[in-house]
Amino acid sequence: MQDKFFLKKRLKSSIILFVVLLVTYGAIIMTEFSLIKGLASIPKAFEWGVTNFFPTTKSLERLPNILNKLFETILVSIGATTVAAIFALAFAIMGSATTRVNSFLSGMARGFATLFRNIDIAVWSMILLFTFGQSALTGFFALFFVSFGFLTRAFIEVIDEASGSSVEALQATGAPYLTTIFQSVIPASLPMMLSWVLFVAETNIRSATLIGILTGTGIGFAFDLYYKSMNYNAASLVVIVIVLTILLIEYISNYVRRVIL
Amino acid sequence: TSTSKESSASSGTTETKSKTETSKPAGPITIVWYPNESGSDLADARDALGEIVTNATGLEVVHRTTTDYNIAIETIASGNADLAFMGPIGYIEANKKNSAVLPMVVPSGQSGTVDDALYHAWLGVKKENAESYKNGSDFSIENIQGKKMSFVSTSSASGFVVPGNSIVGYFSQKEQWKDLIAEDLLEGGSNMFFSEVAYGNSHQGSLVNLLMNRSDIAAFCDSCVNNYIEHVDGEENRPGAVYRIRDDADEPLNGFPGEEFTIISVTPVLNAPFVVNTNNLNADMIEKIIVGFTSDEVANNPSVFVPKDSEFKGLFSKRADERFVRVEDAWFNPLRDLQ
Amino acid sequence: MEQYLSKPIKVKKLTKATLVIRATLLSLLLITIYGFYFYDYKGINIIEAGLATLANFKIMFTEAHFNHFTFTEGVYVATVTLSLAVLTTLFGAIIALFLGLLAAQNLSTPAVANAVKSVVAVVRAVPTVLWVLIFAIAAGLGSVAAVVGMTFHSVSYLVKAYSESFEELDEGVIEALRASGASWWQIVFQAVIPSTMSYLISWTFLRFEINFGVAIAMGAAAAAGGIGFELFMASAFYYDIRELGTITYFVLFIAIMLEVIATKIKSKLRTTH
Amino acid sequence: MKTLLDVKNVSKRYGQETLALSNVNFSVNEGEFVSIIGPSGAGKSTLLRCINRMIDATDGEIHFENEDILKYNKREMRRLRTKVGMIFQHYNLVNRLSVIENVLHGRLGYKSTIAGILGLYSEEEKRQAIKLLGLLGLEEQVYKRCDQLSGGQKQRVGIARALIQDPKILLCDEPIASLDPNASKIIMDYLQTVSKTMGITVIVNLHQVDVALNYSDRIIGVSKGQIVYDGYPKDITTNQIHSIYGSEAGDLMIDLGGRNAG
Amino acid sequence: MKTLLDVKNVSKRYGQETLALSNVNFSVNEGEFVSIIGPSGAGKSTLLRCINRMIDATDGEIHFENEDILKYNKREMRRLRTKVGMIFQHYNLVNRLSVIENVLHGRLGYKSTIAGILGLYSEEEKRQAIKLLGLLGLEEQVYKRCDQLSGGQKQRVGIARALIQDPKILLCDEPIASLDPNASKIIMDYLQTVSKTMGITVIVNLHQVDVALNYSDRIIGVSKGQIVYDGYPKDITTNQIHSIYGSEAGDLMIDLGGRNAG
Ligand SMILES: Nc1ncnc2c1ncn2[C@@H]1O[C@H](COP(=O)(O)OP(=O)(O)OP(=O)(O)O)[C@@H](O)[C@H]1O
Ligand SMILES: Nc1ncnc2c1ncn2[C@@H]1O[C@H](COP(=O)(O)OP(=O)(O)OP(=O)(O)O)[C@@H](O)[C@H]1O
Ligand SMILES: [Mg+2]
Ligand SMILES: [Mg+2]
Repeated sequence: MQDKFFLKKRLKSSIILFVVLLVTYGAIIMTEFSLIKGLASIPKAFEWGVTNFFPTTKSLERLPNILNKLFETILVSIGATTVAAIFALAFAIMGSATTRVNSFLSGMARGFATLFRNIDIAVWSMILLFTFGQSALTGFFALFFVSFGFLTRAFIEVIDEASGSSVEALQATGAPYLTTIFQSVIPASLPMMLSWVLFVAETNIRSATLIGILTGTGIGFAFDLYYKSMNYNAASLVVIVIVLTILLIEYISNYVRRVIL
Repeated sequence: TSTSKESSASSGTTETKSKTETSKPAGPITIVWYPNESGSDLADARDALGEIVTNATGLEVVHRTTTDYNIAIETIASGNADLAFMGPIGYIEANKKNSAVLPMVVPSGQSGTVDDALYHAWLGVKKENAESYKNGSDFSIENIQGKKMSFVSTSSASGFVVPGNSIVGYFSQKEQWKDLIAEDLLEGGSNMFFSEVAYGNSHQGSLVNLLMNRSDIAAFCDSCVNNYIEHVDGEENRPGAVYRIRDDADEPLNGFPGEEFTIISVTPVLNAPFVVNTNNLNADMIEKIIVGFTSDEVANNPSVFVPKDSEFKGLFSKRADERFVRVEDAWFNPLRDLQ
Repeated sequence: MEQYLSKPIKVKKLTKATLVIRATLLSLLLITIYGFYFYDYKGINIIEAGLATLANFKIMFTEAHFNHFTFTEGVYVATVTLSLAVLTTLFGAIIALFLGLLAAQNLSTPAVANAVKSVVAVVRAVPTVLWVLIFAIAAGLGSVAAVVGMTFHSVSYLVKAYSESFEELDEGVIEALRASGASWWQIVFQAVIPSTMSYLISWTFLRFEINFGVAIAMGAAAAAGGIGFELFMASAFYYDIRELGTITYFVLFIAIMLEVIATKIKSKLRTTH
Repeated sequence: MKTLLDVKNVSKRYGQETLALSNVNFSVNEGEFVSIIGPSGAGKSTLLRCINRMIDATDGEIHFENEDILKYNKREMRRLRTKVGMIFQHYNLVNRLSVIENVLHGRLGYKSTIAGILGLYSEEEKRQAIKLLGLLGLEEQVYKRCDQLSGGQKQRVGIARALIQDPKILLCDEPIASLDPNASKIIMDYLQTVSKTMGITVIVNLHQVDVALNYSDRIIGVSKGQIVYDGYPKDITTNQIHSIYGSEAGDLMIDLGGRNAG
Repeated sequence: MKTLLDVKNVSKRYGQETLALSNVNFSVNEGEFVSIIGPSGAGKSTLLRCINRMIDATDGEIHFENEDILKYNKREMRRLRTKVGMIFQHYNLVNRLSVIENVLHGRLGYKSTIAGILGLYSEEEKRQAIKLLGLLGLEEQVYKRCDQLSGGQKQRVGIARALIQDPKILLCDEPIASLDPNASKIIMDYLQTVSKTMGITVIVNLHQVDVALNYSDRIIGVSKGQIVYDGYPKDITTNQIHSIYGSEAGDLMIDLGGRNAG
């Protein structure tokens, strides 16, 4: 019995490992991937990156314009994230196993999130461009839909993690459904949720490189312009500005997390 | 000449850097394609061209397709690809990055010589608005300032660089715009040259922008939209010419049958070359490839130069004596000077 | 007790934490509202455009068709994209597991944790296409450039997700093993990973799904093939909204499969060892 | 005396294997103080949680104030729960909120959804919360976050939360397991007072047999999901206790009783 | 008798405000059975955790086998911990693993890192684990997942984990708080046996004063971070107990002692 338990456990681990290796092998065959080549390319890649991607004094002239665009981007990113978070909260509460009303609505909510997460940004670009043209709204909506899909999923995880036993206690007092949510689930998971919201805001600023192409606005558009005209010096300046912005948001986010968690 | 040299190989396509006569790839020759030519529907067309290379060198060919112009340019410049078919601006960039990248051939014009190995950058406006782009009795770009503009993409020769330069050339004569540079055209705004600037990301896309009224003026090239339009009025390929979208136009222009637009500016652009990274292939082999490309056999290959009534979806069309012709780097100087 | 009963009783005492939460929420809200004033709407009628978008959606999903590729081709290219995502996720997960341990406050030292988190933040900030471009130049076009380039983002994302899962872990469990003299690695493999397994699986599969999305675009850019080419062509060249619908169905099918597998694994984890 | 709670033929099965309760029958009068004792895993917690329908019994009927609560719809179930206070073995507090907020959660069942969402509590409720906290010796912790409390303190917050509900019946799942003797006595005394003076029925799961014997009007002994004793504390014999715990004489902690300090 | 542990002038401060221990002095001999009693928040847990350096004392010296463990480097600290078994108030098990795996965690301190990572335990260790589980009445739970156990069962797993370490000293933080009397007695008896026959020193934080008085060789009373009593159980007076708990006579659960079942 005892041997069988440990043997079985080891066997199971081995089978899982084997399946993972098999899938990996299959993927390597399908894509003709070479790990050695990949590893070997890393130093060379960094060499190329460092020698090509640096801002020059000439490119610094574009800084005011870039900062201007950064501002637009931050507005769109945060706006889309915030609105998405509000919707995502509602859907996550419907979707989470701890708080769901019934399994049908829960499945619907999860399905909706999956749908929105998996419509490619290129698809959004096309559909939205048809109707909204190259406006800030196109960017807003493209970011909104993707953020919504992602945040719903993230919030569901947070709720499941954070609020098991206290939900039970509030239910035992006879508190109505929504009250239980607002008095127990939300206070318990708010810090984690906020942390994800900040993360998505940050991601969205980075996604601005994609969005810029769609909207013709924002820092992503600047990157696209410089990148496509092979002005890597100016493009690197954009990247540096994005990196700094994201680090700043990350810093704020970490500060907030540290204080509230 | 000698095929025995093929055995004195270097490994793969990437590491060969010496220019010695003996260096040539033992493995397959890599061709990188621009996004425009990367679609799966053009796979047969790519194979047809790859076959020319195989026939000339006896080496297998690997096609690399990408959706990113920069990646294509950097790939040929860094020697990760041996051959490329790329736009003239892309070639100039690649050559600037690595002077070992040199042109081999371009598809000729109808004459079968390099003289008309050209196509044209057009600025089109909707026919109903055309009158407002007249300066006196002639069409002109005089009135385009402050309008909504659509380009193809910033790296497109006929979709941005060439028309952009002619706009800058025209307006920088004027006192108000004397400091205008091409970069100022990239973005719209109340204090910019254009009120709005859109990008079609393809020539067809730029034309769509015009037809959907997302822009007042659109830049695109004649040969790029040739399949979709028919001539209606005025002298072909001259300012004032009117074209109509064909009723049987393919996507993405199938939604606009019968719509008409007027050309207000025409600027010639050099054809796109096949280029080689001479670090990767030796002179012998390059010569063999060029000979292969410029042969009559290729000129008459209906998969390469596609006859008008053919079903085959190819890269070049055959109307008269089109063929590949040899070009030198200097041929691109006029375009290079624009930048 | 009198100190409380004399005047109206406050339920919430304003601690630093509540202040920071409120300040953050308020700033987000204000920025959002300001943004709505600021956006350049370019005279678009939102309702009209929104309805038109819906109409397009309907066309996309109800009239999806094959035009430029066949079903078998579709399956093949989707598998290629999936394979790229598998490799990226796998490499990303392995690297991120170790970095994630170093980045977790409760398993690492503050200096190391912050250093790892900062590096990872920088990596994340650089657009994916740049990583892929750089590796396309270094390694040549193909799957290597796509996978290695994408792995950077995969790692940086998973490090964040993993380290936060680790930080959520019940301190007592770590403590118990530490109290028996277990070393750091032993604690990690005997307590930390088993306890957080279901979160790790969740995040990894979520990233898998994201990687699949990224692999669509990046596989095509780096000439590694995949369904991204069809997508690129359908959207940028043919403007074929119906074919986009078909591609989206492919993508959705795979994403849902992934989610189903993840849920299966997680529910298994909940009951078995 | 009026019967408040009547449990009839109740069984509870977890999955296929575990029969946590099998055919349990008992009834509880208003104001009665009942202790449930029994070994670990006997089904004591399960039994309590069936009473306020935190889990649904697999079989049988549970009558509370003469209504079969197993037939209740959602709305009725909520009303039921406002009348049933519960104290948990593992506190189940919202750790991130302050002590007083957690206590006030006990009032949520009485509130409209909107008032509950906004956490609008009347002055009276707040005063009551503070009074209860004072009684439980937590006046200094009123605004502390619950995760900063020691185990014993947390449990007392849980008790305050249940008491503020103004319940007809209190279900306590090992309420003093994590408390020191001092606080234990205060709590048990308070529970007793509540039961005696306000007529609130109390059902307590206890591991401390001596405490159960001391405080209860009635003892219910549970073993392996079945009721094996139901009677007055004074009637219970050491043998019966041993049979509840399935142990030999001398094997129980309570056998030590009698020998005491100084 | 040899002194095993010598705590000298130890203080522990949490943050700025809380002085959890202030200037604590005591020593424990080999094989001694010491109970620490005191009200909630007195610093009992803190004191125990200083001894195996789960937390570092702010001030003072702690000598274990005549070495000042506060000076130990990481490696020495690990070696120290293999010799010090610990039992926790909240079990602290890895819920997702099986019972036997959790017990075997107690052996990790003796293993090379790699063997520990892979969970490679010897046959002997496994046999020992099963033997201990049998002793604690868990033979049927050996391969169950820990989150399927009741509170009491979980605690017993924790005790098995500490015992398998083969410790010189056992630190138990309220080991029987969640156990029923039956199991409580088994555990306490076992701890006593361990202490008596194998000469293992045992330090137990307890809330049950009567249990403490029954089992201990010595009682240490802690109040507000200070040792207020240190002596033999038989010498302690009811007044002294009250002063430890800062309570009035009659306010303590133990005052009920003596009155007992049937
Ligand atoms: N959610 C659950 N799923 C499956 N089995 C469960 C569940 N909860 C309890 N059990 C099982 O049901 C039986 C009764 O458990 P219960 O928690 O009611 O016991 P208890 O008398 O409260 O024990 P303790 O005194 O240790 O708290 C046990 O065998 C337990 O393993
Ligand atoms: N990690 C910590 N941070 C800050 N203060 C703490 C921490 N742990 C304990 N304290 C405080 O230190 C004091 C002593 O706590 P400790 O847990 O040692 O008490 P205890 O005697 O074990 O109580 P109990 O019987 O309730 O377990 C308490 O006032 C407690 O609030
Ligand atoms: Mg229980
Ligand atoms: Mg304690």
